[in-house]
Amino acid sequence: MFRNCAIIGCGQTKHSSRRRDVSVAELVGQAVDAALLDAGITMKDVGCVVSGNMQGFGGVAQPDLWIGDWMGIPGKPAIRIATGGTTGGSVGQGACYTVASGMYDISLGVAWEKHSDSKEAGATTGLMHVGMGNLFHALTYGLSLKNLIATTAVGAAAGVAVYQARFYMNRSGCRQEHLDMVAAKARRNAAKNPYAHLQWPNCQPSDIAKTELIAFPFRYGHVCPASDGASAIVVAEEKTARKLCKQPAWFLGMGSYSDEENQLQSENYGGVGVIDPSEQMGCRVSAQKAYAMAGITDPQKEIDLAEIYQPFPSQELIFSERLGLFDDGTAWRHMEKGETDINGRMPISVSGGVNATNAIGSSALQRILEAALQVQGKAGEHQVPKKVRKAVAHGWGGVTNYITVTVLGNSPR
Amino acid sequence: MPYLKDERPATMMVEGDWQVGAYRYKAPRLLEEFSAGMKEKKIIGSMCMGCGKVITQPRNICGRCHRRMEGRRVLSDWGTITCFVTSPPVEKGRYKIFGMDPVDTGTLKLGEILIPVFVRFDGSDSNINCLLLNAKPEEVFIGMRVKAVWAKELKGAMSDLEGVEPIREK
Amino acid sequence: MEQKTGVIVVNGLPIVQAQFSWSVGSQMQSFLKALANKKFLASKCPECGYVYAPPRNTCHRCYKKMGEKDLVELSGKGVLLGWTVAYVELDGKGNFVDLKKPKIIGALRLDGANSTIFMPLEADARDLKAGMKMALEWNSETKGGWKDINYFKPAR
Amino acid sequence: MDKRVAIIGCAQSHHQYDVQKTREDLVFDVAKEALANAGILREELGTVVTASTDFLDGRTISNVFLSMAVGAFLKDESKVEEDGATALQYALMKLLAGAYDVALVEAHTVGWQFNPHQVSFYTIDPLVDRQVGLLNDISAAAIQARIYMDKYGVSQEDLAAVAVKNLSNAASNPFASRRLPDVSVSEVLKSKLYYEPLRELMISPVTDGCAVVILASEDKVRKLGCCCPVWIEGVGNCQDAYLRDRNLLGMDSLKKASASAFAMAGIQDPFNDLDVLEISERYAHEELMICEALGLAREGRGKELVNKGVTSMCGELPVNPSGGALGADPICATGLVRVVECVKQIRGEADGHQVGSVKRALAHGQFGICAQKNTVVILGGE
Repeated sequence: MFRNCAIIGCGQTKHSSRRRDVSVAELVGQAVDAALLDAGITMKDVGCVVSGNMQGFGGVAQPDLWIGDWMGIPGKPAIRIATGGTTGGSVGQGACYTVASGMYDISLGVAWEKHSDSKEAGATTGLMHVGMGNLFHALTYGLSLKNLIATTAVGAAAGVAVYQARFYMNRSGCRQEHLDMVAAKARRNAAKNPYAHLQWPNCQPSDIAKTELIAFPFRYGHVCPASDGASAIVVAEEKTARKLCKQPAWFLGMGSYSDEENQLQSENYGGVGVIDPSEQMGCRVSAQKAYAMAGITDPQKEIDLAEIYQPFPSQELIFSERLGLFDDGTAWRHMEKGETDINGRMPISVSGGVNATNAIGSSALQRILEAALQVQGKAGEHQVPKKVRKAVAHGWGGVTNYITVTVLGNSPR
Repeated sequence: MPYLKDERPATMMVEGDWQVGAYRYKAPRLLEEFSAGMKEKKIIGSMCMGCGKVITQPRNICGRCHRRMEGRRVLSDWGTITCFVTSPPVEKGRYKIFGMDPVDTGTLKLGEILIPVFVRFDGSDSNINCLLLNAKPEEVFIGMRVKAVWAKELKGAMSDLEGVEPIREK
Repeated sequence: MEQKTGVIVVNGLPIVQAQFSWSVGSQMQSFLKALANKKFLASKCPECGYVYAPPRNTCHRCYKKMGEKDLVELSGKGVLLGWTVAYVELDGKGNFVDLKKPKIIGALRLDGANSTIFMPLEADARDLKAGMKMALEWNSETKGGWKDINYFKPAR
Repeated sequence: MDKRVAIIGCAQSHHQYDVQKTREDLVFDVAKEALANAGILREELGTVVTASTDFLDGRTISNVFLSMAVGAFLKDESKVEEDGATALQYALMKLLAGAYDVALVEAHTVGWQFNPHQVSFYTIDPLVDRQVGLLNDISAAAIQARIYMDKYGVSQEDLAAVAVKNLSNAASNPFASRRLPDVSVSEVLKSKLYYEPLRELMISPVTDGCAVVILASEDKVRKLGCCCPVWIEGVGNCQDAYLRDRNLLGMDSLKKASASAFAMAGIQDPFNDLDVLEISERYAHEELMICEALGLAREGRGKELVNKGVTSMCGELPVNPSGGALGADPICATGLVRVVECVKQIRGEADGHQVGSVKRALAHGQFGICAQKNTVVILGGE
């Protein structure tokens, strides 16, 4: 890349299911404030603002036009990036590109979601709206209601993830109890992260196993919540970063590749050529690109920590393999041995991850932010004991076909 | 850690809506072809003349080759299960769609166990999501051979393909 | 096999709509509640003195925070900056509907405020002039919500 | 800029309302054409940036089912919810950062799906203006027009003259949607009144359309041996405060955006340094305000440019020879269509509306109510 840039400030809000105390604009303002404070700069120093969320969930189109005032946008260049679940990841990378291009010296990346603004639980209409056109189309050609329920409602919140989990379990030999373990780990870790949503100190797999079954293999205890929250990062070029920050988290590599739709549907209810939604070719390619940029040849040895976008526990296992952290089909064995725990060999999602806190638009930015905190050694109670030299942050979205992979390090390339 | 303990009591709310249902869309005639094929118990897929992939329901564009999928193929109505999910017994209020409860409308029976499956019909490179019928949850496995179950009265609609059932030796 | 060309139109189901309820935050809550007492609140930036009507918690110029203590009350009188006579309006479903009686939408700057508000006007459009004094007309019953403000009319 | 980036290929659809194509086909055809225009295959692409919005497209994650159509299978892909010109800027930044060397920028809007003016209502402050329920982009623009006209003594006829110029220019542009060769000022003033003083022909028509531009870094341009690259000499982008706290009389954000673009391109005197301008004027009065903000005329004197014919097709400095946004306005694509038109002018390929030899052109894109966000792109020939 042209010039080095680094994260010098991180800010996030407390996440919970209903942040009724603030309007969405004020929520965003809180995260931005915290990030500026952390970076030790004022709004005047910021050159460019990159922001994003999922507009259908909050019911405001192009919210940056209105909320811009709370992000310090007036009179500044601004870009709004929205790519579904990966929005946050794309925003983080966008903030990096604006600085790396040489156009601006300090950029602010902001992402947020306020699910509770929607009257439906989890903003259902906004979510279903992804395939609404397809659905209306299929209904005119006699899609039976029973089949519709089979395809959409059985999975409910789980959607395609339940099939994806099934594919993964079939090819790797992972069992339902391993999903319980991952979910319990996420809740446990979240208890150490004051900003996280679903906190459950000392949660054990047996606690998760007691929750009701949604559709095998998923239980209610496996599912991510719908949170309100915002996060923001400050990205600066090399000289500024060194001046302002003792230990910046340097951007080493980035990739965000899109695969063919993985969710059985393409535009206008067509089919797709992906048999196995747990294949995730996009993630492999993104990781390749990001590692090549970062000069990483053996991710298993060189990566110290991963923040994975895992709304469902199976995805932590799938994507840790796809990011090259474990061999194909072995992630659950390593997890079983405790290697992905907070004090393990390859700590994964020590913040609790998306499984514990899911403000969709901001979730992927939070992965970058949490990885940066670990690299900077500022994570507090959930800081991993070992030194973090290189960390990878992952984002996942679209109809399970968009991936962002960002590699951060404690020294520039 | 600013703004961590700064939570204040809930404030009031103002309301608004978004008329999602007022949108309209344009679609190609592919699904029309597909459902018309159902009348003759044919499952139609589209084929890319570049890479030879056959996809059903037919789609318009092959992303791999970046070209239109101009070929058409009729697939076998036998196939293989590539993935399945078993639901817990159906309860009231569990699967609400557009505010309607399918148990009340008679679409689903109380206590029924649904087994949605991914089926790869022979000759295609894609899955179709449908229900597995006439089978017990414990006997399903990935790789199971199944055949299509057609409605008694074919209407030329997507509902003509009611689901799939295991192929049993007589 | 015959391939069909052309497109078909897929209409949405009119019953489907997304509904929202936005939390207003504390500054806006004070504003809405004060409407019940026929008070129009604003907030003044402690740094640059910019006055926001309705109030809010962040200044867009100097990025300072404002709180309860920065609330100020305005008189409800203001100056007309510009206006338009609406002959159509949107029906919420994307159609423009012709109005039988045209509406006037005014951009006003309340006395003591720096921001602009956009409110309905009751006046003869031919009499309107930029810079004219306007006054708020409250609804007969005020409950603490946007409906409390009926319209603005030329001040005598 | 240390590195240089050029536009090596571009294409646009025939913009019209209710185009008989699906959204997927619309995008696919234009992307295919642009790749052919650049003379490269999809495999050469490094990154893809698309521009559309969920509310306009009627789908959450509006780009998700289009990734295949635009050619982004296993490519770096992201969507900006902005005008196409801003998407171009984002792609440019990715190239300047050295992460990729070829980028495809796509922007589209299918206005037929849902009234974009209704969508503009959904963009306003939900706690205040949406509750009052009066504003949308046209009514806000009408108030702005009124303030502008009152302050500078601009008449309805002056606005109509802008519409006449652009709509008759559009008649010679086969891609435009509202093409009225012999329209007169009185006809414009007789068209349906929406929000006084804005009438139907002073408001951009709702259009379905798509535009695609392909960018390449300098090394790649040489390697590919492109015959007529058009270089991006400068870009600027700026967003203003929300409507309530903005100076409606001037376009402050455009002034800032153009200042940074001019500085980047080394332009001191835009009137003499530029050969043609393509701007996104959603309403007739905006063309006057934009010309003033760009420094082509003193404040309030924009009408003279039109009345004296300076900005006409064969004037000293043609503005919108393609008809501009009044000719066709596929919201997200409008800014990118302006870029495409500039490229055509520089290449000398603008059939019917070529303005003579063009060395340097300016394309402008806007987004939000009353042009809240502005992007300026300066393009130059070899």
